[in-house]
Amino acid sequence: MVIEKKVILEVFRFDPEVDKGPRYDSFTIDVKKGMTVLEGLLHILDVQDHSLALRFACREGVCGSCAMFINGSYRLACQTQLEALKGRRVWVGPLPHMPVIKDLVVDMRPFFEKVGLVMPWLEALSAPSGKEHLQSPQQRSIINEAVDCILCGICHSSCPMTWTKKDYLGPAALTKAYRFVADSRDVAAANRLALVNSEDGVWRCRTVFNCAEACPKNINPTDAIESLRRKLVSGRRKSR
Amino acid sequence: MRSKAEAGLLAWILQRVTAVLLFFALGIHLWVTHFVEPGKAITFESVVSRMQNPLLMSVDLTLLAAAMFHGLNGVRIIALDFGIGSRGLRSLTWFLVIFGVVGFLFGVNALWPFLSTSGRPLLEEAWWSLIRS
Amino acid sequence: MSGLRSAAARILGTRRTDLWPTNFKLGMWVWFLHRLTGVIILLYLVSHLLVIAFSRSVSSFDSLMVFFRRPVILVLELLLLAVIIFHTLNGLRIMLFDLGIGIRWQKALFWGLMGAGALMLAFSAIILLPFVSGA
Amino acid sequence: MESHQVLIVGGGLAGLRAAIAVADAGRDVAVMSQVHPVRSHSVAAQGGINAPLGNAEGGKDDSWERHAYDTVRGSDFLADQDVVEVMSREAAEVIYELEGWGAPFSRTPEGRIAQRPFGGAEFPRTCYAADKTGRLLMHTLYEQSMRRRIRLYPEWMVLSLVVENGLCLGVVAYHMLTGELACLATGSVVFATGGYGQIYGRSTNSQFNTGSGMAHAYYAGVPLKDMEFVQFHPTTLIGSNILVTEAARGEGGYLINNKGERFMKDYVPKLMELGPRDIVARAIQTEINEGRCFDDGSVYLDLRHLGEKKIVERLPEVRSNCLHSLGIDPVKRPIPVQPGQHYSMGGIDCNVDGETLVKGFYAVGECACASVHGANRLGGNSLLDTVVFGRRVGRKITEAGTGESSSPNGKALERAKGRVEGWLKELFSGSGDEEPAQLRAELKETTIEKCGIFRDGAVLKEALSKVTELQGRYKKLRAIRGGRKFNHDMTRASDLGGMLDRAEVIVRGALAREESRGAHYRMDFKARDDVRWLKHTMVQHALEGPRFSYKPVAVTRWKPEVRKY
Repeated sequence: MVIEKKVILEVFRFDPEVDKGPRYDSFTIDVKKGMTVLEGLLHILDVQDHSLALRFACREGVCGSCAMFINGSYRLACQTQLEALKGRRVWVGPLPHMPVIKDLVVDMRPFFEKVGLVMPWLEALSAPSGKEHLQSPQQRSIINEAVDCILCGICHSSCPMTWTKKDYLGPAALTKAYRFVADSRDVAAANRLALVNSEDGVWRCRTVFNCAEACPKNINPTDAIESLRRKLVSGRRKSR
Repeated sequence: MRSKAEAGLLAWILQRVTAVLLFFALGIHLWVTHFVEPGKAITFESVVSRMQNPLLMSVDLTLLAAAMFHGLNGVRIIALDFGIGSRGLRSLTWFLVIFGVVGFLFGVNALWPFLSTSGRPLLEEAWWSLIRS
Repeated sequence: MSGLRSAAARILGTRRTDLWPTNFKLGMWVWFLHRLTGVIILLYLVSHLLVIAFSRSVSSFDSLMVFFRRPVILVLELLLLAVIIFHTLNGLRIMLFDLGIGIRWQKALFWGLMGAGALMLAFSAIILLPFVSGA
Repeated sequence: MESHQVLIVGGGLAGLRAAIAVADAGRDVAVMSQVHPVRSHSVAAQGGINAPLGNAEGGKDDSWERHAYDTVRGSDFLADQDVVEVMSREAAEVIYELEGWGAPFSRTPEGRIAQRPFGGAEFPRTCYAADKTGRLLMHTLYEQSMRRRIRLYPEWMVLSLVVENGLCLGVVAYHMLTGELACLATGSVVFATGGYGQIYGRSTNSQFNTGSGMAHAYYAGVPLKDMEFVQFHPTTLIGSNILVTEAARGEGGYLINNKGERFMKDYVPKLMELGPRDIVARAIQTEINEGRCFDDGSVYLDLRHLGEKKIVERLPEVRSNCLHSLGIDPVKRPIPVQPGQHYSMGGIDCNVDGETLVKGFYAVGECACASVHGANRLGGNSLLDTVVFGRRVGRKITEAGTGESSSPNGKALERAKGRVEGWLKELFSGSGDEEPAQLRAELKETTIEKCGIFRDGAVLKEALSKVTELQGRYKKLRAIRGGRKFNHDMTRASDLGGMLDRAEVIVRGALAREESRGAHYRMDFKARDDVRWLKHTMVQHALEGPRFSYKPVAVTRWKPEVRKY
């Protein structure tokens, strides 16, 4: 393989139980064609520093493990080519505003808790004659974007509202709620809407669009949240 | 629980309603004061004559009320954005409500010289009428 | 810029590189400016009421108005107008989002509205110029 | 010590489906997984899940019998036909169940679940959700597990399966986030730990698919079955070996060599690109070996004639992977592909309900081998395998009533924990100088080069001696560094031993099987030999090394015949 260039990976290192404060370690990497940041980090793990902690799994952008903060952007390390990044130094840190467990590993438990709060499952009447529920391609296309979410936590980490208010459900959980509210098969929209109808729910979105800018799957959570708001406002009018 | 949910929704709706009101009220206010006759000096008399027009007067009062709500709720939103706690939020909300009511009355008081022929502010007017009686 | 950021982070030992302003996308700036302009307008409103409240008589009001007919005040007023126009048009943008309009092209919408705002400001400046005494 | 009636190890499709079945029966169930469930490798499945629903045009005459026959024929008649029957009979039911739980399948214009053609299948019977089927099913099951409030132990890694006197007692596990070692007592343990792709070089599998579950079962005395059958996916992206789903060919993609020919006409002219995976993979490898490939050693998968609309609608993930990994847009340029390791047909020996030799220990999914896939799995059958048998295992456990009678045997578990603790101490105080990453790299190189698509007795012997050498070097590992918390060095080193032992099993099994069947192709024995080899390879752990035995194949309806396409 041809070595395209040398890159210095500046990797965030911190173990809150051991270290006084975080630091950045530099590792020089020979970048081969097509090499991703994740491959660079795995190379470090294998050869340069065996104590590096990071999450990784599928290496093809579908599992959502390797969400990181790379050169000032929220990215999946496995979908970020080192060649494509400008400059000789590449800056790799954990997802910001999430508690660090070790190095690049952050505590995702609060995030998954939020997702669990919005009744994130389909409540459907059983289909007639034990077959599938009918859903037209048009109805299916409404949730096309929302079902694509891989729960990587990037949007949650990028949203300034989650930085200052830990109780905010956040873009991922709200998108999940929308995914079911908008599903033509679902019958529990009212319950779910009630769950997100709070100052820490849909009303906290300030349309900053950090989530939409950051999402590695090009989902626009703002759109989902605004749709939920409209459903709440129009539903309120209807119930009167 | 229910009322808390409604508060978020209501605040959100009112913020938008007042925004629309402000858009028109402030537009008319600015247009009448500055744009109808550009270059013409604003005098006490010109303001009085404007205020004698009940329509324009109500525009300014709407402006005052809507701006008070929109601005103070805006302060609350900023506090939320920068992570105020729930107790802090409650005290802030009460403070803003009181500030808003007082501010509105103060504004009406300040406008009164232009509304009344006596040229005295509302509170003085009230005081004098009390003395006279 | 990333070099500068890395140096800063190294010295400060901080991981708050995400709050480095270069990482702010348009939406973040707009969000921040909307708050800033809102506060400015609110402060102006309060001072506007105070000024009116303390100029109760015909003479004091009129002399104040004469005092205000200065170029520097015009500049300040135009700045205030710019602030109001920004807040208004961005508010319009936010409410369009609420109606489901423009979420997918929020940046274009922003720049379009700001273009319109700049025209409005220029138009106002031309109209308001004679207000300055001696102009 | 925590205890649960049922512990599922592995949070992928099979694990969660089993957990849901147990929870629905009102039992206490927990799911332990090395990664959070939605990070499981099931999310990488793209193309679809087979069921004879007959929703697609041209699929009206489909039936579970045709599905079962295709599966058996695809397996080169090594599959146990009774098990295959169960799978295809229950297929439609589990699909409808998944749909009712919210699985967002793509739809036909009439609003039914959309189906597409897949390799080796007579009818278009692969239900799909664009090319994200595995992922969307995975999320659906995760959602349903949240609905049932199933207790999760995410980022807990099982380090030992505790079996005493033929009875499963629980597991010893390591919590990545804290570094703590704990034992968990259970009535029943279900392994749904997935495949061992990372033993191989050029694998489409996830980084943590080391097949550690198979290793723990193997060391606990449970036999492994048919381990020499390793599936190679015909089309993976050159270099990164990211999967390009069979759906790309199902939707009409062409395979093209450097002469610009659709070379599949020379191999399976009737099915062309939609031959079974073993045949297509061999065809591509033959083209590559004989020099009819492009400079980078790839052949082209050409989708351009499908048009942008179809690619964006049906194969968005393929497109984004090509763009991210190669910078190639399949709308405008053909995709360079090569075969890569993809699936392990073999696994923990179990029956149609996932029961194994050990009481209270079950296996399901890719790590299990009830033998529905035989010598070669058909595309779209693996997802079906996970949900059908996941459900069956869950139901079997609750029927069997295990988990209530057995009282936790704390002493045995503590002893096992002590053993694991000792083993970890050994890892941390190793005095050798062998580098685990180096050993792993050499292992992957050996397996893919010497025990890959084409096998040969002499080469397999080389592979075996290499693996034996690596096993020896593994004993002289350097000391593991760092603390216990989130220590990849430790987990990867401890995994490596199991990987080496399983590689040995695979190579030895391949060496013994002197025939060509399905994915196992011997250059020195090119024909299938039903007289000698229509049987499953069984292997059990023993101190002196793996002990091989053989077990007959269940043949019910379909007598083995020449596999013609």
